[in-house]
Amino acid sequence: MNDDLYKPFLMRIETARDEAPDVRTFRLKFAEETERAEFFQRYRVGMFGLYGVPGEGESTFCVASPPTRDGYIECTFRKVGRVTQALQELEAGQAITFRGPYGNHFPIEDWKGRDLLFIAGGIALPPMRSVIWNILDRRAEFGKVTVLYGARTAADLVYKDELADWAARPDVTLVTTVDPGGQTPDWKGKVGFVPAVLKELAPSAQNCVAVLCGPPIMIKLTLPVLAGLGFSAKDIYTTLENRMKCGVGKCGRCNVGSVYVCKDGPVFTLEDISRLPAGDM
Amino acid sequence: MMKTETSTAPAPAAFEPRITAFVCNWCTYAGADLAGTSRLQYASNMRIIKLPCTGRIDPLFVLKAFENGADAVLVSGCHPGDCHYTSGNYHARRRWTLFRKLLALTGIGDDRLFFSWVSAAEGQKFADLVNDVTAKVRKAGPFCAVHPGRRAS
Amino acid sequence: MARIGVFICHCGENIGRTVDCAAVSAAAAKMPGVVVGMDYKYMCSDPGQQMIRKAIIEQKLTGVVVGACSPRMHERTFRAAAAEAGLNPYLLEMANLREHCSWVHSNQAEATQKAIDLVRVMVAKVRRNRPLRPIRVPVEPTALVVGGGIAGIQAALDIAAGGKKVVLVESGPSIGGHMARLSETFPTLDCSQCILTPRMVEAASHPNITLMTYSEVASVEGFVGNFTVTIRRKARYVDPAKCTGCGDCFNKCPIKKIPNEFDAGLGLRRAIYVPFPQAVPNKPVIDAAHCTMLQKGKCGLCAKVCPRGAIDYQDQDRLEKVKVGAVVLATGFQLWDHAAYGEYGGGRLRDVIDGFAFERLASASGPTAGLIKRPSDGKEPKTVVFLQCCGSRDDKVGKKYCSKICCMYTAKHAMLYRHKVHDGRAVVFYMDVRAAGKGYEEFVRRAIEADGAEYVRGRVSRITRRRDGKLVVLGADTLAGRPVTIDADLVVLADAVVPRPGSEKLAQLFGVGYDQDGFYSEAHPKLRPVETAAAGVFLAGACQAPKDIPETVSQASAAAAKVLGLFAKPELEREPVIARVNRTTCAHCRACISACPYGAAKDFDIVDRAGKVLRAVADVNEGLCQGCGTCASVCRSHSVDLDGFTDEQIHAELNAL
Amino acid sequence: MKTIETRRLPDLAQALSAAGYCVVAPIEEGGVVRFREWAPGLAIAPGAVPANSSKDFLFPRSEVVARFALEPGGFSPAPVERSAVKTVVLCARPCDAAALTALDAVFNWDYRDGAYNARRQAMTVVSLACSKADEHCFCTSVGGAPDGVAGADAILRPADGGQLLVLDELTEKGRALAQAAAGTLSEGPAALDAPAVLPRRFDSEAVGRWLAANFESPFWKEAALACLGCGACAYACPVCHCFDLQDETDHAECRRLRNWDSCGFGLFTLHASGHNPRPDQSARWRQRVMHKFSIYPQKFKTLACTGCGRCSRLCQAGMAIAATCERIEALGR
Amino acid sequence: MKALREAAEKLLREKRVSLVIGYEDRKGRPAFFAAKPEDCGRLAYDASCRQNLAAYLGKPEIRARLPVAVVAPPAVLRSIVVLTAESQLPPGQVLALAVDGDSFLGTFDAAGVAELLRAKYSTLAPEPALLERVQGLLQKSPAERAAFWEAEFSKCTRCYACRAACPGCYCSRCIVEKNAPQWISTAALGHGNYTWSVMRAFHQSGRCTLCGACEAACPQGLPLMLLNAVLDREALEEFGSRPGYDPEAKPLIGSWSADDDHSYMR
Repeated sequence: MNDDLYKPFLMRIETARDEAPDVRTFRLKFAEETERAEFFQRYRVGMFGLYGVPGEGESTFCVASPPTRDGYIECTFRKVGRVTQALQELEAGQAITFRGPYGNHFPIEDWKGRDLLFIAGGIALPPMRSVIWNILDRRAEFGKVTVLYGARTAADLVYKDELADWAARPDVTLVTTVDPGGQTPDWKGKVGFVPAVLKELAPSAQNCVAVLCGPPIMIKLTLPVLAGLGFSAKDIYTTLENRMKCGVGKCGRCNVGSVYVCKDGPVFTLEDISRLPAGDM
Repeated sequence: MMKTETSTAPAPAAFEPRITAFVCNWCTYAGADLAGTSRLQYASNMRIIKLPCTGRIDPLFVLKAFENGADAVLVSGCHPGDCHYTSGNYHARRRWTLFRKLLALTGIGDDRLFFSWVSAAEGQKFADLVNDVTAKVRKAGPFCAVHPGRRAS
Repeated sequence: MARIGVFICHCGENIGRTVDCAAVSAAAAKMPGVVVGMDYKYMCSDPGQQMIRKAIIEQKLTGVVVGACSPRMHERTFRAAAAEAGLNPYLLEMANLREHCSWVHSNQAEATQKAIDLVRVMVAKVRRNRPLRPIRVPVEPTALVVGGGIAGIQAALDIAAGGKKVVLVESGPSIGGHMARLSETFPTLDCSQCILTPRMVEAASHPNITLMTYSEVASVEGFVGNFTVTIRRKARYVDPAKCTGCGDCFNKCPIKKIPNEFDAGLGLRRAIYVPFPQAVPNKPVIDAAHCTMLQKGKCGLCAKVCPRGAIDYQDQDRLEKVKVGAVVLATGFQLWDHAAYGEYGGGRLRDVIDGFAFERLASASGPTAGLIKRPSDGKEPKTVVFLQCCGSRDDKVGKKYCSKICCMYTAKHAMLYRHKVHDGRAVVFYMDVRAAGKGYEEFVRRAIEADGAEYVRGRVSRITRRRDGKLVVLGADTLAGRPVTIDADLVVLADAVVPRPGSEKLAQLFGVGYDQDGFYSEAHPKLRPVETAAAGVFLAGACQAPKDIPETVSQASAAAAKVLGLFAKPELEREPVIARVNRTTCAHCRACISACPYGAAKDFDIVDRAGKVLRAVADVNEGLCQGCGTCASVCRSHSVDLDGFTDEQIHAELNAL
Repeated sequence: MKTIETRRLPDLAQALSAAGYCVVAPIEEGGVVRFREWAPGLAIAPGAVPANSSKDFLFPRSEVVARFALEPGGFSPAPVERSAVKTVVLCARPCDAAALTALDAVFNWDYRDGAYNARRQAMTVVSLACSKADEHCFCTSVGGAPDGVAGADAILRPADGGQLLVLDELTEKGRALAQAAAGTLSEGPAALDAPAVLPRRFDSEAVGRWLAANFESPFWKEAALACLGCGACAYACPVCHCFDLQDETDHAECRRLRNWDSCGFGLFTLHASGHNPRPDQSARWRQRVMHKFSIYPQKFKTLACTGCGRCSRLCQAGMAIAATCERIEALGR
Repeated sequence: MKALREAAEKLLREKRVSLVIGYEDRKGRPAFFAAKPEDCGRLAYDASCRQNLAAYLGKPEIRARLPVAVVAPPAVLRSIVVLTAESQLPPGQVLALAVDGDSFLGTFDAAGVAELLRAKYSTLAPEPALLERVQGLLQKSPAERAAFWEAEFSKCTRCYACRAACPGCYCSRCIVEKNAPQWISTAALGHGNYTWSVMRAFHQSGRCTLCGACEAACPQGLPLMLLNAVLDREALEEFGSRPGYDPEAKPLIGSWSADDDHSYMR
């Protein structure tokens, strides 16, 4: 393996599309077949990469496409800082630097035959989207699939086309919701905060795995609802989004308790997380 | 003296200084315009960065210019009392009085860092200034050869 | 992603002769972010502008650099063209390839290289430009005029005639100012009050003018279009609503021997008084310092005699707020105190008087009913010496500048004196006679030739009082080259014109600059003589520099025109080059607040939902900020930035060099 | 025994230099002793604990890790030269040498850092046993010793009251070095000086146990009050290895640099969103102590502290990690 | 020493402050935080105290615990006045336990500090030795000066101990931490090190009390005081600036006078 840890490879933006205000999705193509092959040999859903613009730096976010679609990768990100700002300004045809895939992954092989409940808020759908697509591409191996996705306003929902696809599928239950006041006149989903909608939905915890990603306040308020529904801490998965620089367990930045999120994460069960110092996340 | 005609080494290219100038929009920039309108000829080594007022010029800009390879820096604005913003140049003046002493201590002296007041009417002064500064810097030599503030290549 | 278009203008041969424009546009086309590089004979021509507009639309440009003449020449032109094509005009920048390059260099290689560099710098900058919107400020269409002299009256009347509301504030009990004190005016010898009082009355009765006499500006908030000015209404102790101006009170007031300021101390007034018979409003005020009722609680006579019960000894200063969109400062002048000249008696010689005192002596409504009588003994002076440049053009004791009006009014005084005292001798000491005005020189000639004023070129070195009451004036006739001694009965000093006391404080309230002598600074001495550095604050009259009446009135009308121009639109539009504070990182060291020339940087409290102050930071008032950027450069953490010249832009420009 | 007179250390340096080594040694300059490249004429100050640690020569404070040529409309990668000069660190403290094994762990626990390893392979460490210790030293509390050999390729031991140094080769690299320097070494008897006596101040395992259980203890708020949040401790520490990646550009080139960083800086964990999981200095000081005595041992089976005492010796505010550990141990009792 | 301890103890006992920031009675005289009256016995002061404790007044942890008292020799007293002038100390929330040499001078509020300084320390001047070092350096050629600083700045590791030590460095986001744009390189290499130290010194213009804490804190022993001293001298000579005496003072950089020198302007 290449031990030049910080040497990225180049990827070309095949398509770029705006998802929501300040949120953009790239489909990236590998410049070299060897790089593509090596990537997909290692890539599992939940892993992340470091996307860079020379002169600005690198930014960490998940790979939002599944390994079952191995000609490209997709990523979706929001403009929050210097690097993501620079990335937003890029268009199809231009190149970025990429390192990855890094980190651990969702253990979907262990989930075969089980029901799956995905709960996402705002820009936290992308980490889950790769999982959902992966599951849907191997639909027969899994039980019921339920997706509960909420955002502040209808405009803030990402992957609007795909949501429509999922909604149309008989083998997926999709529930979308927006915060009160965030609906448009033609809004057909629910209006309300994710925890309340989850309570109303009341999915069964029986043989079910929950994947939960979203802003800290949503997670905080949703966990008791899941517990109330009977989900155990080891069946609830989430991803941590600590600040990272190296991605390879060296630079120390993402260290929380005894884990390096970039290496030991970003995917954790609630049980794992309960062992980490809450005051450090 | 050795015979020069036998030398095969190419003559080193004459040193052409790179000079960065920070000027205010209302006086020195206009003074440079006037030099142009008057067709006054001067050395082509200076590149102007236009700002609204000398008051806007942070000393960091000067250090950045040196770091990026400028051999000298000129700061020029309105004469005292003429500032379009009434007192931006007074603020600047006080800043430069201190800053130039600090830079002098670190080896950036009067042959690298220049200050002037050039009004919108002083096209000739601007042209003379550029020529004079260029001549001085030519004599002082390349900045990058000698200073910790340069960018390491 | 940046999609920059670069357009290089040949300017006919002007740029193209020295700069290889095609090479520049070709080099530009390879610069990062550039998608179009073109050159053309005349970019500013219609086809040139059309090229730019077309490229903006077809190439979906996100920024434009025009390499042409100075932005001072055509930046507006090209920005307007960009706006027509739907590009925010502030996403266009110009590289100055003509004035700064082709016209000043003759070596084509060097000039071309420089042109490429200049374009590269602007491309780097424009990539960091952000769309800006002109700042719109709603305008309150009411003007404040400070000062009720002829300047303020004229400005107020003109604004009112233009259909806008005016608040006219005067610190004294009456409007009228110095002009009301003059006997006749040069060069026509019109009766001053005859031409002034109708205007005073008009100002008081005009439906668009609110008159606030005996009032002062206490504080000012806000900015052009939106000032909130607090006016201190000084206690009059007479309710003007009840008072009919009958005069019973001041006729009965027992405190009689107060020198009347209006008469330069030559006449007397009571403790309750109107300053002069034609005062507007013609309602008395009580001079609290002299009123025994107010000082000691004894008397109360005026209240007893007032048929309307208008006297109110409990009256107090009141503060009143007015919202105005523009301000005219017309605070006028006063005469310099010649007491500083010990050699002229140091102010102790009663028969050495200033010009205003002479005006009052000559005035038909004055303390002597227009008879020239000297103050010490009331006798008619037979020899009067007039001394010009007293305190003017003297940077040792007095003022460096020429007071401009003294030559003329001294000629007038000499003339008036000779008209009234036919056997009297009028001697004028002068340095030069400056009579540059319509009919002025003729007027002075008339004083000398027709009215026999004796003009002596020279200075007076000493004035002493002899035991017999004569004033011995020791001077020099520099034309004859000999000393002159004159036994005079009265000496009139043409004291220098200086700003009113308190004018500096007022300037500070409005953020207006003033010079070392205290005269208000105009925004530009030639081209913006009516404006000040504070947007929306204009100047009229002698507060800006010594002026005579016609000049004062002209400037007042000019100020009124400026105000009406400002009020012509409901909103103001301003260049969006203004500073912004990053409140997250501001440490509130207040350096920017100290540095801002306009008082635009201010303290700002960040509060939580309950209104509790979490911390203080600096903030910039968009209305006041003029965009110099001084605040940004004194900010150590770079928490202040300047739109149009941001840190990001300058950093990019420097990295492109 | 292979010996060399202490005063002849420069001769040893000269010999190694002649043999192709880049010699790094403690050298005094302006009142501060620091490890730096030795050059002929420079005196070696063997007695001192230098202000910097030998990690500087494995993990430099700033290093280019990637390079890009900037071009119109994009960029292309440019090669980065990996420099691994044959280096000897002469008179390293035993605590410096011991730190290398701790550093090896993090740079190789999963992804292997090639640049680090190349330099590590090219480096020979000749430590110098300590015959005295100061109040900041505490190697014996963290598994080390004044004459410990962990991480060293060879060790010099003072003898004859400091007049002589006795060289023991410990590894192949050490033997190669001894060979290269043979000309300056003598063979003969010497009376080894006693190593410094340094009583153990705390039980690092007990400290680790308390730390693992007391993340939320009010102790931290009070213990960190004096910390001013600079990086002096981390940068002097032979084991601290946190870093940042930063791009720097001029108009022609971008260099991606790996720069030292410290968990003591407020910026270290600050998210772009403004959220900071470690919002105050107590959280950052806690991270520093926890990482050294709890997290690192859990993860890499070695403490991230070798007791060199540099952090406390250099701390302007008197923050002393050993004293903190003593207090923690007392709290755990 | 006894008087200092008693005064500190009294403040805590009477709950006038929640914390006394002082120097501890042990080797190196490190910072010490007395929160209880009985802690005050550990306070000490002597000439070996190098830290400027006013640096703590900018820390959020300390601001959260106001009111506090600070043990303050003259340079620290001046820092308190500078911080007051820059609106960094909420009125009445910081008391100074003024010390000088062996004497304890009393407990003062911000106004009292300024009064004490004017009365007793109006003639504080930089150490002659420091000025001599500046002079010595200025006598060298520009190239020698550059070489001198090249050698010095090459040692800088960018640990920012200088910044942490300085009471004037209270920005919550230092300029070097601003990344858009990144004006000052964070790499510990020549130009970034140079720009960092030069700008940090410049940012103290008219604010530095020459307390020496930055230089004392520098693990690499960089002669940072040379930079501060040259600015201090220039500010005094040109503008009569004496930082730390007037709690109402306008910032030197951020004010101006029509009489300021510009003889160097062409």
